[in-house]
Amino acid sequence: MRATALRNGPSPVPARIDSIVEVRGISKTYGNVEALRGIDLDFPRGKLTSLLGPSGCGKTTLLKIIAGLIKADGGTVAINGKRVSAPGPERAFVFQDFALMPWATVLRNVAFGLELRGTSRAEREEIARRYIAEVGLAGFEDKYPHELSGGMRQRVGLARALSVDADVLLLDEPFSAVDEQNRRKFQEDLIRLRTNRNKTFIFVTHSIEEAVYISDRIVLLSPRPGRVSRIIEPEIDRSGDPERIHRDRHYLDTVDEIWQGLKQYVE
Amino acid sequence: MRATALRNGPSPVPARIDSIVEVRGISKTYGNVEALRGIDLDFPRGKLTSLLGPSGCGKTTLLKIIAGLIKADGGTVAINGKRVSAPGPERAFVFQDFALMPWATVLRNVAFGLELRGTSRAEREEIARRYIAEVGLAGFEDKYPHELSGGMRQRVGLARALSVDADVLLLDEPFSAVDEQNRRKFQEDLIRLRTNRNKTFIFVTHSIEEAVYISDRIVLLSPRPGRVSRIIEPEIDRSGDPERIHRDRHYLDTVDEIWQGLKQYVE
Amino acid sequence: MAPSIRTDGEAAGLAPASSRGTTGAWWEEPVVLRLVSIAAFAAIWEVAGRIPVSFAFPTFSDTMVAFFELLADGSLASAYLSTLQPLVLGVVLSAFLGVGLGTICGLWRTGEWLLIPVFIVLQAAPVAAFIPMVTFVYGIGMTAKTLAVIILALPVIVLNTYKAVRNVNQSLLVMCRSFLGTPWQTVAKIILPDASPVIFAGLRLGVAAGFVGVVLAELLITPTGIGDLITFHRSRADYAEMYATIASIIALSTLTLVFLQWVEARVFRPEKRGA
Amino acid sequence: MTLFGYRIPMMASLLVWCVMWEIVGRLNLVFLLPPFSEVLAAAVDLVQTPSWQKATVTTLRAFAMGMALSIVIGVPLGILMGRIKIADDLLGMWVNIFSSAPLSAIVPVLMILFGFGEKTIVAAVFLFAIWIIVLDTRAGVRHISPSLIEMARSYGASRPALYTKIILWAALPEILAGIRLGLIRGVKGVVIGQLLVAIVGYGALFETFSRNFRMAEFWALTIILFAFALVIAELIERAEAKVEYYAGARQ
Amino acid sequence: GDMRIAFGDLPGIESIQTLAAIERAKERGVNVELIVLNDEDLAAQAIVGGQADVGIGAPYTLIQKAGVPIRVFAQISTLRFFPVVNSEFYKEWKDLDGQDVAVQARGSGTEAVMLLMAKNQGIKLGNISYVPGSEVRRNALLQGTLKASIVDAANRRALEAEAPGKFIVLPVEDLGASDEALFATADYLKNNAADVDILVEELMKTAREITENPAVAVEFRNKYKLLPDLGAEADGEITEYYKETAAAGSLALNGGGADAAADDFAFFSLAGQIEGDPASLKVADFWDVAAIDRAVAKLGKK
Ligand SMILES: Nc1ncnc2c1ncn2[C@@H]1O[C@H](COP(=O)(O)OP(=O)(O)OP(=O)(O)O)[C@@H](O)[C@H]1O
Ligand SMILES: Nc1ncnc2c1ncn2[C@@H]1O[C@H](COP(=O)(O)OP(=O)(O)OP(=O)(O)O)[C@@H](O)[C@H]1O
Ligand SMILES: [Mg+2]
Ligand SMILES: [Mg+2]
Repeated sequence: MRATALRNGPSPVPARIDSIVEVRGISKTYGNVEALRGIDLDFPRGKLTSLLGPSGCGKTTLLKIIAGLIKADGGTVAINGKRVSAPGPERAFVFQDFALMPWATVLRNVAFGLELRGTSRAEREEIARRYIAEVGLAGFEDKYPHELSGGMRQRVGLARALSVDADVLLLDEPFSAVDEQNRRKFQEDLIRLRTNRNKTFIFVTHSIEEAVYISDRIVLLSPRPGRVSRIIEPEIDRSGDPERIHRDRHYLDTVDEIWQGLKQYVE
Repeated sequence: MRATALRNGPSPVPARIDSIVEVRGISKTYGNVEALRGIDLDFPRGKLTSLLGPSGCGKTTLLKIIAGLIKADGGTVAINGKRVSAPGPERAFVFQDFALMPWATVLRNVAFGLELRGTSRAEREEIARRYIAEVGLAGFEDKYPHELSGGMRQRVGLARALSVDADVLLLDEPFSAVDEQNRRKFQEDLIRLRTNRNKTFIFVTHSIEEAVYISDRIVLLSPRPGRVSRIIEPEIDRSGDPERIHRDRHYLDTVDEIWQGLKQYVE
Repeated sequence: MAPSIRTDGEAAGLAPASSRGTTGAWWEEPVVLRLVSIAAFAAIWEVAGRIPVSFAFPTFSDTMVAFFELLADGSLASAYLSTLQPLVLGVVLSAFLGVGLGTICGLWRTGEWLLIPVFIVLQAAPVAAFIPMVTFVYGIGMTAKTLAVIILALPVIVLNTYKAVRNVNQSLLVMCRSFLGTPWQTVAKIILPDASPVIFAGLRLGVAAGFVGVVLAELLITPTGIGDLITFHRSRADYAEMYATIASIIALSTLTLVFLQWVEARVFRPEKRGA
Repeated sequence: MTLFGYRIPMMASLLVWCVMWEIVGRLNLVFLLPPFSEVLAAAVDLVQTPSWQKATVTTLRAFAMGMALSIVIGVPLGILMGRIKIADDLLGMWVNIFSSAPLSAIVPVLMILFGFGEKTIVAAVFLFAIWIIVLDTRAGVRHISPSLIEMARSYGASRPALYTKIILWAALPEILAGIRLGLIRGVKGVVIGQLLVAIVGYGALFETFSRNFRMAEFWALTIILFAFALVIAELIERAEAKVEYYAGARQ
Repeated sequence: GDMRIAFGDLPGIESIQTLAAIERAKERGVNVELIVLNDEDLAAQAIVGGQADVGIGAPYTLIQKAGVPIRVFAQISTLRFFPVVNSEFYKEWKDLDGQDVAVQARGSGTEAVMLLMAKNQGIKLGNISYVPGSEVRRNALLQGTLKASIVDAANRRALEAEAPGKFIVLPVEDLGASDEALFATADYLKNNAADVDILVEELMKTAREITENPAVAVEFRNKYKLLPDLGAEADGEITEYYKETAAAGSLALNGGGADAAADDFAFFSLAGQIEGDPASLKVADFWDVAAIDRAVAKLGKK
């Protein structure tokens, strides 16, 4: 009867699905806080995977380990089959607090990843303009971050991540500082964006609805120490009008089910 | 076919419903920003009314005028038929940023309204303890605000507002600084609280779902200058399990309809 | 304890004139209020001088007359020529040295550990007691006075720069790393731009401290410029001239600081950086 | 800084500097710098002399009176400026000017107004210390979250209750920071006052020691004074940390 | 009664005589409060402003300029200063033409001596810097940061001891002008004659005792615990200093008076610190000799 595929335990045989990111036995302890314990996960290419779990369960930690921004205590991360332990060009991060340089224009902020790689000014600005337009900010190239709303700032962060043409986009609660109504709009845009480009998204969120609404795959983490407690693949048809999704039976069932599971951890 | 009652234009004949708060012709201009223009509204006793509208449309301003914290440029506010223009004991405010005194314990914070009224220490602490328990914070009386999570802090704010036993509770985006999962729990608690006590709630929110989920009545404000653009009364049965509401057809229809109307204002 | 280092004068910025709405009574206009405030000050001074509080306390009007006379006969100009040399030299040296040292201490833990406490001590301690000693080593010339300026200006600049570099926005650092920034790129493209408003504020405080240093040097080492004008007129019992000189150095330092603050507000637009 | 896995407190590096001082002193490189050990010995002797004790009493008394005055006047003034716009507009300019002006230039003027005794020194301490206290208090009052004040108003707080139950407490961290900075400036004020006008207390000792090349005593006195300034700043900082602990929720 | 005495500089070994006299005046019931100020000007200003009663210095300029009547009422000592030059650079007065020198303070006796000598030698000095404290100038000379300056006897001896042959003391004609004198407002002198008399008598007595036997200076120091912060090593210096001073006769045995005033007029007008022809200046405008007359009458003239 249930339309979602639920799996427990070890990840599936790698050969079966094409995984771009493979996480094996990752664990991490901060001082005496064990944040993650033995995480094994595969992230399929071209899909959007959400990490969901109660506050403090290690979602950000896991995402940053994948990004190479935090060293794990044990375990490995492989991208396209190659082990990595530092940031690399095949991954790009979108930050919860946007991490925009307040002294730089939108254009320079978006082009910053390319600037660091030494791309020539003309070229990088051309690329940046393209992505600025793609996230719907055409005309705002010469504005400064403080002149933008939260939602627009996060679009700048997204454009910056897109402009370096990484295969994997890592997003840490990108909408948490964006107001409700803008957030909803942004989610719709993200769904569209993902179907149009063959990028892999790894997405951290607190919102069950959001996760179910936009994800191909949801990884539920258990509270400290973070372990994979369940993997859910909401089989929702996202091809049509994104607004229909909110009334989809499978959507509602999945949201409910996850909520029942997480409710116990809420204070 | 539609199960919601939609009304436009002037408020209904006052005699028909028992209005505890009556707002007549309120307008407010800040410098050269016209925030509100000619607001006429009635808030029925014992109901939860939400104010919903795009950012900057004057929701907070209206709520604070009702609270007596801001003077209107024109128009009147009457509570229980009596004109008011300053804060009074029949209204209590719950703040978006909680407005807790960081140097005081939970107990003193909750008892603060009574402390200002000169209630004796023993008595006010007894009352405060009762409400602390009611919002689910029993055992946290001697903690300081910074030792609590956002959701818990807002519960303290709510307990403080309840403890002065006001008829009308005014809540300005009380959940915006509370994380998703806690927020959801909190909404359920609020629905329960409202059915158990005969309080009138006026609630400002950005979230359409939240408004539809918990409100008896939703007032939609148009963007600057804020005017009443529509009043919606979602006829949703909240008697049973609150989780059922999320799948209620009427609920989903109302959310969609409001979203279609507000979408145009989102950047 | 490192990142919590607070420096003297962090709140001592001259508050920028707040912008307000267009409407408002005349007495709400900041310019009017400022003039009223100045007039009140001058009036109190004038009255106190006329009572008189002391024979050595001239009236405001006498002081102003004396000021213009000093200006006209060129003695004020030549005094400032002499006073400003060590000040400018000292401040410029402190600026380069201070920003350099502060940046190093902010980036390099051992440097921080070794140097920052020294500057904290220097900043908190009453180094005025120390200035006469400078004379023993460096005599009474430019060197000694420049050194006095540096002793006072350097700690503020170092500590502000250090604080700015240490407290640089962490998420920007992480961002730069995630986009494969090299350490040099991180310093040049993130740390220094992000720290620059606080560094500049530190330089402004350094200039204020430099003025204190040069005044102390004039009064405690040898009076050559404005210190000489002060002592000369005091020995001649020309108190109006003495007061005019004192007022002029305070006014000059205030104007310099206001100007620097204006530059700061223009260049760094502090109200908009919070973004 | 960590060394072999142990955290070494930052101020410990001052010990390294003391050792270097000792070495330089022993090598007799700079005649102004006797070995640190000699300075310490001199400090021990110094504190037993009646003239040091007298100077300390004189200096401390002037300092305490000046500080008490600047706190008693500065904090209410800061609150006034933080709350009342017209007071802020009228006084703000002067507070700003005096907080960063080279006040040493005014010190000789104080004498004319206050005579030579303790009063001038007290006035110097006051003049050095008060402005930062006013500025920080004002900043503290300004930074109080408006919702905290609205909260008090909405629960019917009277004006005195608003000030005593909310404003004073909410601004307390900044007030304490202002007092701490004020204390440091006050120490500078007392020394400058004693050096520039009336040569009494520590000023007299400094002059005597430096003019007569009693370097060990000079440095001993310097160290005592520096230590005093740092210790009181540290004590206030402790109090601040405590207050900030309660204010931890200030986002 | 009460008497507030303002010193214009930190007391040093040259102040033993005055300090001893003050202690003895205290013993005789004058309640003296010592105020030590940073500058001679401040001391003079304090007298004019009424913040102190008796000042020490030679405030001729101020007496002429200030509207308040101030009178010198007793000389303590006459000027004994020694222009010193670094022998590497200068040998005699002529070499100082156009060169920079450092003196105590603007309007001080040291400046007057230098200006007077320059005038007598027909040279013009370059920049004059003001460096308070003979000890400071001595040290700056030793360090080489000053090449020409003027110091008191004690520091001249120190220079000779620490760097024999390095410095040359330039010849100075006998000046006889006041180095330090006591002054007060005319009103004060009139209203507090008894206290003033005691002070003047004690001053004369100490001057006479020290001139007779310079060793008593150290005895004074020990008896009254004067200058405790200088340590025991200062005793030798004190003895030497007063031996020389006594030999030179620069302590005023009779409190100065009209003769001293005439010398001062000549000196300070030559030095450009008072205006007008010395001959036409009236002693009564600057001096009040009543107290010394009474003291000399009581103690006898020496
Ligand atoms: N730098 C650090 N030092 C010490 N502990 C840390 C650090 N970063 C995270 N932690 C702890 O590790 C645990 C996991 O943190 P993490 O930020 O990954 O959780 P999260 O799931 O992202 O939480 P949230 O939902 O609140 O963002 C938390 O208990 C946190 O307190
Ligand atoms: N104190 C003020 N001074 C000047 N303008 C103000 C002030 N307060 C609010 N405004 C302006 O009035 C308008 C209405 O503000 P208000 O805060 O009531 O809106 P809101 O609907 O609560 O917005 P939000 O959804 O962002 O909370 C906004 O355009 C705002 O910029
Ligand atoms: Mg996180
Ligand atoms: Mg609002």
